[in-house]
Amino acid sequence: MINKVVDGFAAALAGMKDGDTLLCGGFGAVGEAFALVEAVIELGVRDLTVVCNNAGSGVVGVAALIKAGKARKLICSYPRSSDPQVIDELYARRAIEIELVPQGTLSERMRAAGAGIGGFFTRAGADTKLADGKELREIDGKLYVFEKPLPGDFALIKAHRADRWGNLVYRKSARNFNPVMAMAGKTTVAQVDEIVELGALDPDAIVTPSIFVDRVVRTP
Amino acid sequence: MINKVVDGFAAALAGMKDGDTLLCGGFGAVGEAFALVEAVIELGVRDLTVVCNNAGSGVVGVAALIKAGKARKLICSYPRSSDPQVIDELYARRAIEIELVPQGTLSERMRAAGAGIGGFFTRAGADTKLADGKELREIDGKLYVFEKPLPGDFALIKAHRADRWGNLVYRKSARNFNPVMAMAGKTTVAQVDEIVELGALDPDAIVTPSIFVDRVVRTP
Amino acid sequence: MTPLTRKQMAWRAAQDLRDGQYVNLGIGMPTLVSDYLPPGREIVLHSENGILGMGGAPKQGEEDRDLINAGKGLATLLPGGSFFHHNDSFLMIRGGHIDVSIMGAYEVSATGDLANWATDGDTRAPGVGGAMDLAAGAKEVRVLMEHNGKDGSQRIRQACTLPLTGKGCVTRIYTNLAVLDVTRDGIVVREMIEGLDLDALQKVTEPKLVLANDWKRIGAPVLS
Amino acid sequence: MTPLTRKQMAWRAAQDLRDGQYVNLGIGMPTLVSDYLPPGREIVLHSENGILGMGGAPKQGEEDRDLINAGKGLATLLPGGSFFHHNDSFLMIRGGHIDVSIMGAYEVSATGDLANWATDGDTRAPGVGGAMDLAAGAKEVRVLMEHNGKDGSQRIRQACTLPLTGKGCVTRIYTNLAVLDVTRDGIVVREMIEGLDLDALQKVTEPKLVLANDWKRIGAPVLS
Repeated sequence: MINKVVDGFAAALAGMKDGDTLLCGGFGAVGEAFALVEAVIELGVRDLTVVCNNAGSGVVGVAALIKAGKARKLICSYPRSSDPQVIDELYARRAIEIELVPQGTLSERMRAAGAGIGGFFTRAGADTKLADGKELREIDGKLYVFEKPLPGDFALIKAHRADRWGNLVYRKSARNFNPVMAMAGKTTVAQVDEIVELGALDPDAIVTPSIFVDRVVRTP
Repeated sequence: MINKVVDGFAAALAGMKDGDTLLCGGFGAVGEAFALVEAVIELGVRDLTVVCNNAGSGVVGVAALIKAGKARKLICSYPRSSDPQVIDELYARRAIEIELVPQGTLSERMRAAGAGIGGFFTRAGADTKLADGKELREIDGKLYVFEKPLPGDFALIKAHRADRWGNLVYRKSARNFNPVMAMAGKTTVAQVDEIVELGALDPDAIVTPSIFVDRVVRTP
Repeated sequence: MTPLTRKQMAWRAAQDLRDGQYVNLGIGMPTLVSDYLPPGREIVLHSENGILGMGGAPKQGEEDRDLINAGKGLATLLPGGSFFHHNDSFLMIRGGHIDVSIMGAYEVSATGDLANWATDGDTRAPGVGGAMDLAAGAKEVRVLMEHNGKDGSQRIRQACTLPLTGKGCVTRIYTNLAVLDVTRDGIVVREMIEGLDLDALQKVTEPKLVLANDWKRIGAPVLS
Repeated sequence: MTPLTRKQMAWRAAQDLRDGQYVNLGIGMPTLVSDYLPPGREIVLHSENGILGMGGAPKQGEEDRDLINAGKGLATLLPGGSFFHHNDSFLMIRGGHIDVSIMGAYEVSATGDLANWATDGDTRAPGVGGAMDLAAGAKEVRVLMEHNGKDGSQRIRQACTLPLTGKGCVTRIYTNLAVLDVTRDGIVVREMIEGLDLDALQKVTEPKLVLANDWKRIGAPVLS
């Protein structure tokens, strides 16, 4: 019998190790798996690479993880969300490396990792210094930049409801990066508000099919 | 006021011209916009390129369009679906050109067109004669083939329900290629079973957001 | 001569949006555009975080923490709206499905280059967000910005001095003084505020301006 | 010595599927595997046309024309199943999310090359379907095929003679005579049918076979 629901965050994060890349869902403070991400701090792993659109708000979730010194590098598009106190402080003393990626490219690179795509050409940023050192190609008279897949060792995502197979649905704009990160994580862990009976989710309306999800943990 | 619902197939297909590329949804006989595709025959346009996973079954829909001699070329993955009498006959006398594409690559090429991606590397087919003449690249020790976007002048798709903005939902496996073709069509026309009030579709469960749809026509 | 207020600038940009267009509004001043959409037109607002058909701020008591706009403020959804994931959202942007993108800017060049993500000497971590995707993918990019910097510096430049967001993408600029189009013939002045003439506008604008034959005054209402 | 029937071959392939695996069954004989999934294991079947958790054929009166399998036959959905579009379906395939792909084949080489889409002298339009995506992307590719052609020709070859579907992708072959693994040390015989010995199997197999130390007899039940 398939039962991806695990009991507690230690089981949810089992196997995480130093140097891992974590894909952390959320846009601003919406759709972030705060409790799950904060549980990483307790594991004692370090030198993490954190992929997250923002750099966390205030001192919770991703911001707490970064503040705790667990991340060596941040890959993001906009580390200037509301209340970016943690990242500003770390960046000012160059205590963290930041790789800045256009938001659509960030998402597309993760999708490529999940989709078995070896790389792709995008126009976004091709004319800019974010393309420095990258392969450029003119296609149909327009300049494109080559971007590579961005896989994660773990995807730590937030969803609204799950069943024991790991099918997920989201609420409104809390969906954001979570489905694409689910595709790109070697191990995908979903923190959810509610666990429902198998068959209770409408099969036509499931957003993340179970195949992308390895573990489900309930928000405490 | 936005009202993408048009009255009749002539209005649904307005602007189609000789030499156009048509993306026709469906897998086998499921999720194909039979009536809409057959209405193309009446327009008198010719030298069409038809993109369709199969080559139609029996003598309806895409098969009827091909049988009527309107298509110069077929881009497909499997022109051997149940009852491929039409394509077999035309192919035997070399009356139609066939470009064979791995099924996932067919879908991904259309997505690239809809997504502003200039091209991508896939492993599928890289080791085979379907990669003849195409750019190959070794990435992380594996061989990939470069594939280009495949846009359509028209996407002729089938959905279950629509609203006047053009939001779409599908039924079960009738979804198949339709959402990705909706993304890749310069003009996307959806034949639907039912038109519902704006706001009646659950915004969390809409599969094709209205932005991808230009015209909606009801199945007669 | 009274320059337009931020609200009047947003109002002016809103007047050009047509019924049925899909429009992305950047964070900051462009967000105000949603307050002045002309009545009778259905304009579908796209938010990069996975929303089409976004409405304004919620009434008190109807706030939903899971429904925010790109600036992270609380938002609402109109009937006909939909939610989707980030990848589909940027597919829409990159793939040319957004009719109009309205963004703020630090600088715009005479050829429509856009610089709106990095300034000199900023010590904070740089942020680019979705600006480069919008610059590359929206059918039209329009800029909404003060004509000059607070120190009087030029912001419409012969060539941008700040790091680019995209090349040759801006088609129209709304400032507190004028409405200007970026054309093959240079920067064309379409509208100016009451009391301003071309000479005065040229003095605060680096590239050579061309006055449109049918130029007119901006008739912005008083907005509080 | 009685070769396995098609149903027995499908049964044998089914026994290796583990609880919780995501499995894609190709059209033709592999489809039969779904009839013999071991009880007590939840095995999630993926169908390329956008289904996870596919069940068997519907009972009379419960047919739904919008619910078909990859072979275009009517199908059902299990609780926990989901529908998605073709692009996500092949993202799953190419992206390494499918644990096991079971396909038919014309030929498999000693190094695991697969040829299963084009034959010599076929006058019909060629079709490849999703075979190349599966060959490239599934975590494991297993082949289910008759050990020899109807004319006695070799199908497990030193090198494939027919156009390839993918290189070095096949890990296990189920035939009507044996279960064979493709390894770095060559083709290893894991199981043989009752009454067959290595010499007899080698006679109908081109590459040099290696007999596993722990090889055993295939104990397939009688299936009607």
